[in-house]
Amino acid sequence: ADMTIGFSQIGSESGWRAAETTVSKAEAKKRDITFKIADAQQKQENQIKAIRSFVAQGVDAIFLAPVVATGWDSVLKEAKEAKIPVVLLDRDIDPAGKDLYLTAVTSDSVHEGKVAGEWLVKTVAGKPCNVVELQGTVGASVATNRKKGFEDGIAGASNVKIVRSQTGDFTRAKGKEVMESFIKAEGGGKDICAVYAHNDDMMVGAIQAMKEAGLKPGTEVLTVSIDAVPDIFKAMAAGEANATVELTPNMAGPAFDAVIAFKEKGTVPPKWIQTESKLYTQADNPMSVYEAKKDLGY
Amino acid sequence: MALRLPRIGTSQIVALAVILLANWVVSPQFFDIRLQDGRLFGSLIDVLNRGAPVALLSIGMVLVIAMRGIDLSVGAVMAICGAIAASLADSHALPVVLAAALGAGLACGLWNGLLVAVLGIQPIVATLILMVAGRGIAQLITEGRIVTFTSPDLAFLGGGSVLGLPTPVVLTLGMMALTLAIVRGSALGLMIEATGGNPRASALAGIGTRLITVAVYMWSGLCAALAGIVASADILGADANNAGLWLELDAILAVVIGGTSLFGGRFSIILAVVGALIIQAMNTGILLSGLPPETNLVVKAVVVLAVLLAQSPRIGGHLAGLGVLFSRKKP
Amino acid sequence: MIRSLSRLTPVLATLAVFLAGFIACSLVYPNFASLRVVMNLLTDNAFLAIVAVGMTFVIISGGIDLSVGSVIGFTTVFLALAIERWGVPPLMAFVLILVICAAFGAAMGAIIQYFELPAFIVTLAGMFLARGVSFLLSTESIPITADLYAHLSEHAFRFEGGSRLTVPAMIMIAVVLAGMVLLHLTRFGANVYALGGSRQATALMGINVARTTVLIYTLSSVLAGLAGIVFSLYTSSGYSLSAVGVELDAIAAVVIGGTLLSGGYGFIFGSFLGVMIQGLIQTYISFDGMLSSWWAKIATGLLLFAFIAFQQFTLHLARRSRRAPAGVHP
Amino acid sequence: MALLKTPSGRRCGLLPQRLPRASRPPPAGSRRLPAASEAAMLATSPPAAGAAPDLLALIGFSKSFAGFTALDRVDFTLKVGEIHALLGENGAGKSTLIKAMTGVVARDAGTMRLDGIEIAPRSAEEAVRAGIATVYQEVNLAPNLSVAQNLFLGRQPTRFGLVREGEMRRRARALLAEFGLSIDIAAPLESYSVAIQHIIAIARAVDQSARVLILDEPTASLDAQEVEVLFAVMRQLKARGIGIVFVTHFLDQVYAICDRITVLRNGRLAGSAPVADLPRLDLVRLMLGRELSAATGRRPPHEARAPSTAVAAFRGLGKTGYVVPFDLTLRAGHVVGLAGLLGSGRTETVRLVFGAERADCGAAQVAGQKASIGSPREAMALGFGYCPEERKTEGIVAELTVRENIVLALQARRGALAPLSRREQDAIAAKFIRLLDIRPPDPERPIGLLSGGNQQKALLARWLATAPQLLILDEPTRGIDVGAHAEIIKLIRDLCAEGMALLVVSSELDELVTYADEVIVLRERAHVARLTGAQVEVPAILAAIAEVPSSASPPVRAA
Ligand SMILES: Nc1ncnc2c1ncn2[C@@H]1O[C@H](COP(=O)(O)OP(=O)(O)OP(=O)(O)O)[C@@H](O)[C@H]1O
Ligand SMILES: Nc1ncnc2c1ncn2[C@@H]1O[C@H](COP(=O)(O)OP(=O)(O)OP(=O)(O)O)[C@@H](O)[C@H]1O
Ligand SMILES: [Mg+2]
Ligand SMILES: [Mg+2]
Repeated sequence: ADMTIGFSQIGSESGWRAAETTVSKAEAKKRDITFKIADAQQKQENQIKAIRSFVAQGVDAIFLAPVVATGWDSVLKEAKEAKIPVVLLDRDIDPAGKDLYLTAVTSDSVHEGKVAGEWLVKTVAGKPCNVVELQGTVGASVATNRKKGFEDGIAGASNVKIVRSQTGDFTRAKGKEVMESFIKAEGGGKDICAVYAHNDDMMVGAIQAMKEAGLKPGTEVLTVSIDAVPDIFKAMAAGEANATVELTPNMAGPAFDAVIAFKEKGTVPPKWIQTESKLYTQADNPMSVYEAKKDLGY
Repeated sequence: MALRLPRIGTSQIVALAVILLANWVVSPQFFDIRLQDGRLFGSLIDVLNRGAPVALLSIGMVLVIAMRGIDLSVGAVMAICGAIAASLADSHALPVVLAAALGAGLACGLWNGLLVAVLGIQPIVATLILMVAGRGIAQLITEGRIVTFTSPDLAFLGGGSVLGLPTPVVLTLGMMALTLAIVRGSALGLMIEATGGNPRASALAGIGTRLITVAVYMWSGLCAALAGIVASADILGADANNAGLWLELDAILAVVIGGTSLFGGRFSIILAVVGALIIQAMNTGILLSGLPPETNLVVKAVVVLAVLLAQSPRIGGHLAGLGVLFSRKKP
Repeated sequence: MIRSLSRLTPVLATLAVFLAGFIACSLVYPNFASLRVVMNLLTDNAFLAIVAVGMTFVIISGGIDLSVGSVIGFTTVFLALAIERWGVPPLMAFVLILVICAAFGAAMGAIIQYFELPAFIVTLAGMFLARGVSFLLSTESIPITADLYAHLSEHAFRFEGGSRLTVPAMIMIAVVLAGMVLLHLTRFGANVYALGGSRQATALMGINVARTTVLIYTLSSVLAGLAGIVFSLYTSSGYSLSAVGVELDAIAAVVIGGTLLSGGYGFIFGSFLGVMIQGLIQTYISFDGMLSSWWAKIATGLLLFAFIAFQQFTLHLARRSRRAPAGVHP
Repeated sequence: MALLKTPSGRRCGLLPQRLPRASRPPPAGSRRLPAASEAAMLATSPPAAGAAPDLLALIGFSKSFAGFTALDRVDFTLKVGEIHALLGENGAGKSTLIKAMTGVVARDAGTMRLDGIEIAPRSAEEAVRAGIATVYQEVNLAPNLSVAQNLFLGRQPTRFGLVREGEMRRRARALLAEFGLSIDIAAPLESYSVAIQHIIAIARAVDQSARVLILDEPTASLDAQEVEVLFAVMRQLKARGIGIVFVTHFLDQVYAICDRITVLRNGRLAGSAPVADLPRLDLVRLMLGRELSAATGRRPPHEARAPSTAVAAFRGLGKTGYVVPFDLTLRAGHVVGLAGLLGSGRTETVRLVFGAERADCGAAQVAGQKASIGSPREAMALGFGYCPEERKTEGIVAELTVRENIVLALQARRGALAPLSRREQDAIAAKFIRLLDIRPPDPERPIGLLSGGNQQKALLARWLATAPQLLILDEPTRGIDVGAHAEIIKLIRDLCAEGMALLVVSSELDELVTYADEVIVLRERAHVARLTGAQVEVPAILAAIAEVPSSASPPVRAA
């Protein structure tokens, strides 16, 4: 299709984000779309600026991966006034703005957390289990939601209990540092039954910390995390990680299709195109998933 | 800034001790240390080990600040050098990897130094350029991914141990000793303090202020490179997006807690490192405390203020000694 | 007279650099040279420019204020909670937050003054504190639905082609003008410059240095609070992570605008231009849009370098051409 | 018309020669009486000391700094309409007493009454409000503000809260006109020399003074004409009943204007008496606690000296807009003096010679070899040394110790990689502290804590320590006390005898002629006359300075 689409991307804070960018570009290329990406470096104001400038440039559609749920009304109104359809990727915005965008291609991060929690409850099968939680960045909506979802997931099981919860800022280094102190604080880690991390990167760091402390992640300590980045599959293949919930980096593909259909045929897509939150465990042949994913730009 | 008699650093040491004691209160096993696989293991060791990157940065930063400069780019330089090290680690021998990463750090420092000393750009903006662009360069190297490696040689620099101490701690001590030897063993220390104290007078006294400025920024780049290598080695991969993020502020904080004025002049490398340990001890304490993460920053703010107030000339009685008689004029 | 004019040179150089940059961008992208882009520059950077005005006072006085970004974040969260949850009328909430910010700034100024501590660290602690308190208030982003907000964000002077001079932009322009008056035309402003020139001399001249210092940080925090109000208008919401790192942007803008970080020299208008130059760089990059996120960062750095190098060069030329022939001293 | 740094007569009782000055009426009497008789005359003239009531009374002022006693139970009284000299050697505690009076330094003990009412100002601000205006020793103005702002900072005329810029400038011009100064008052203060900055500081204080005016070494960088103007103003204030405390190292000035003298020695009150009761020799003895060695005599006749080898020779050295190209030859064992008005280009000349400013034309020969001097480092490598005029901004590194300040240049010449051992540093510092009598003799004290005169001595030591072939001194005796003054002049002679070449800028012409073999006179940034041998006499120098300038307005300022 001969069109220009602007994408206000949050930033490049993680491997998953990089993969989303790479995959989106590839998907755009497949469809012959001129794809402009503005990296907001985690700042809402930059995203607003980027959207304004896309409007000023007169693009055909705008993709937005909102860094935060609120505060988009006025800028999206501007886009609407300029008759440019907006598609949300990856995260939803505040309900008040429903009529301001065409559709949202997102996963449900509360659901992701819930899948992880349910897996843990099922796996420990009634045995008492002390969980330590590595949260994402304080205040990030994904972190809040994944925490909430996980708590929902374990709500029914009184044997599963979160004993410690700190932020690891979604990074490997902080994940490792925080896990180190969890191990110290929980009697050398003997009392820890499972680790739940809001993303795989923190889990990879935590696995290292456990190994260095002489613990055996994957067997002595269960792990469950979210995102399904290639490195966690390597760890699963090595028996050091147990489960991850996939967040697909291909949000742009369905979004492109929706926009093209809308522009060319006037088809109004559903308000929410939900992506799958697939659970992977050691039983899912992790090495082959790793091979499949490793070149996606994570 | 008022002139004072030379500082001895008691207040910093006391602050560190108090924070360590507070950690012990929130976490009774804080001082427990055990030997495991020939490596010391315990919260106290964690403080040293996790404090290593900021301590390394502060060793370079203290010299830059003593020269009336500031280096905002260290975090980005860490990311660049860590990325280089990680991407070369599996295909090249360790010396090559180190040479490339450290060389990149020196080059970054050279760029900063030239902007400051030759083009005369104010240090904060001059280094801001690399702070912004540098992270981009690091991401360019890793293409935004986390580049992992398996080379045990490089991994040793992060996770290994020498005589029971984690390698990062040993590297930091080594860098500190080397820097001290160079700076205090030669007249460079005096020249840096003189230039920071009064650049015009120092230039007229025949000190090659430009050359020293460039050298000092390069040293800061080198320290940042080493910190970057350590950080990469630690997580067996280079996370160009997050490595060293905001660490420049921690390094500056460490230097200032260490008693060096942001207006240049007298400096202490050892106290800057103590400053870095104070910050890390506080961070570790927060992690051990089990408080919800929302409170982290409030606790941090309170502790930083308390440490500073303890150092204030008004409160640290004996340090107050001399009043405000003469002060240095700013340029 | 020539000597006094020469103090304006850095600002003139910055202005020249900005205009040159704008023209260059317009040559590359035909859509660039539009009123819309100019108005967007004003609106999008309104909160930054407001903070930069306060920061200019602080930096000219020889200090620095790292807390402003967090104060903005705190302000948005406070406003959202006050208006949405506690039912405070918006205007009342504005007054309340400005008073809180004033107290916060005054406290920082007092600590800096009475305990003789470096501003950098005191305001860094302030930065932690303000951000930390906003986390404690709420880690979620809260939409503000009050009518006033909807009304204010609708309200704007509209021009041809859909460009608008919005309320945030108008507030910003007013703040810049008021800042210029306060800094350049009042006793307080002269005291601020004097403090930056020599703190000790200012004290010896019989100026109440303590009061001036406290006022400066109060002003900076109040303006940060105002910027927070503008930011909340801009996004109609409150969020504890908003405006992270804005302090660095503001400092950079002030310094690019020709103010010396060591104090004593600088102009509000220069800082305004500094903000606009940064905005211009970002607009350019998003117009380009083909840069991957890392190339965008590298390009931002290089453009920043190009602007500063060009500014340095212009200043150099200006100084050279002003040098009088031998024997005729200006 | 030109303002002149006229010869002093300031110290040796020589008659000050006046130069024609169109815009200002010649002061009454073209001759001044010799100091002693003048003092006698003053003593008999009103107001009679003792008759007037006490204006300011200090009792038992003490102050110590970290164990060092700077003031020890000092009493001091100032009467209404009195000009009171506060004298003492460098480091005697004069400035400290003043700062204790105005609350800038918190005193350890002592009470203070103004008009019989006890006051205790805790800051300069409170002192000013109580009616005490002060000019501190180091120029304490904001260098970045305009002259006008500096004059009126904190008390600018305002309307609706806005500073009335025009009104302020008008008043500033009027105020400075009283001091014979007509400069661009919108320009930043730092674009003017210390001398002008000092006048501005004085003008500010005079304009503020309600009851008491304190002047700490106001005349150190002023020339005779300006001193005269200042004295006229002081007399007016005195007539209005204002009490003035006056600190100086120029004894002639004391006898010319003061009513009473208080002498401090080592932080103690050494004595206080009406001028008439304290003849010069007694005064010096009171200050030093000993006799003054007769060092200031005339040097041996010029003819006796054979021309020696040129250490350095400059041909056509100059820089556009800075100094007109000049020739200059400096010989071993010779002293070349530079004389001229304020702003005549003396400092500029020596900065070019030292490479502190890069010349854009001309050639240099050092020790017979062609040399290029593009920076102080290169100049030092060639064996040059330069002790700058502006001690605070270009000389001392305030927070470094005396020892570190002294070894700085020597260390820089050796290079960073050849550090002086601590032992060597201690030896050098000890040697010069002894040689120049730097007080307190503590090498480990931050130099910023020393008194002004002692800082100057330490700077001299910095360059002497490098044993240069050519030493450039810009106003080496500024702010130095009588005793040390003699020592420094003796030192210059000794250095010269040892074969060092010297280039000295000095505003004190009769001091200059005691050691200079050759004097170059500058005017409007050009070298206009060269006096050698028997021509090196004050009248001849004055004549050369006074030669009616070719262009209408002199640099920097016009009267
Ligand atoms: N803040 C301070 N800390 C320590 N010592 C000080 C301080 N201020 C002054 N002194 C010491 O007090 C003594 C008196 O100094 P002061 O400046 O009063 O001398 P002075 O009589 O004014 O000398 P000069 O004629 O050289 O100006 C000096 O020895 C000085 O070193
Ligand atoms: N380009 C300039 N712009 C502003 N001010 C200047 C400039 N050049 C010189 N001045 C000021 O004018 C002053 C007088 O000039 P100069 O140094 O040539 O005089 P001088 O003959 O050395 O007299 P003195 O040292 O007795 O003041 C300088 O000290 C400096 O402060
Ligand atoms: Mg004195
Ligand atoms: Mg001079």
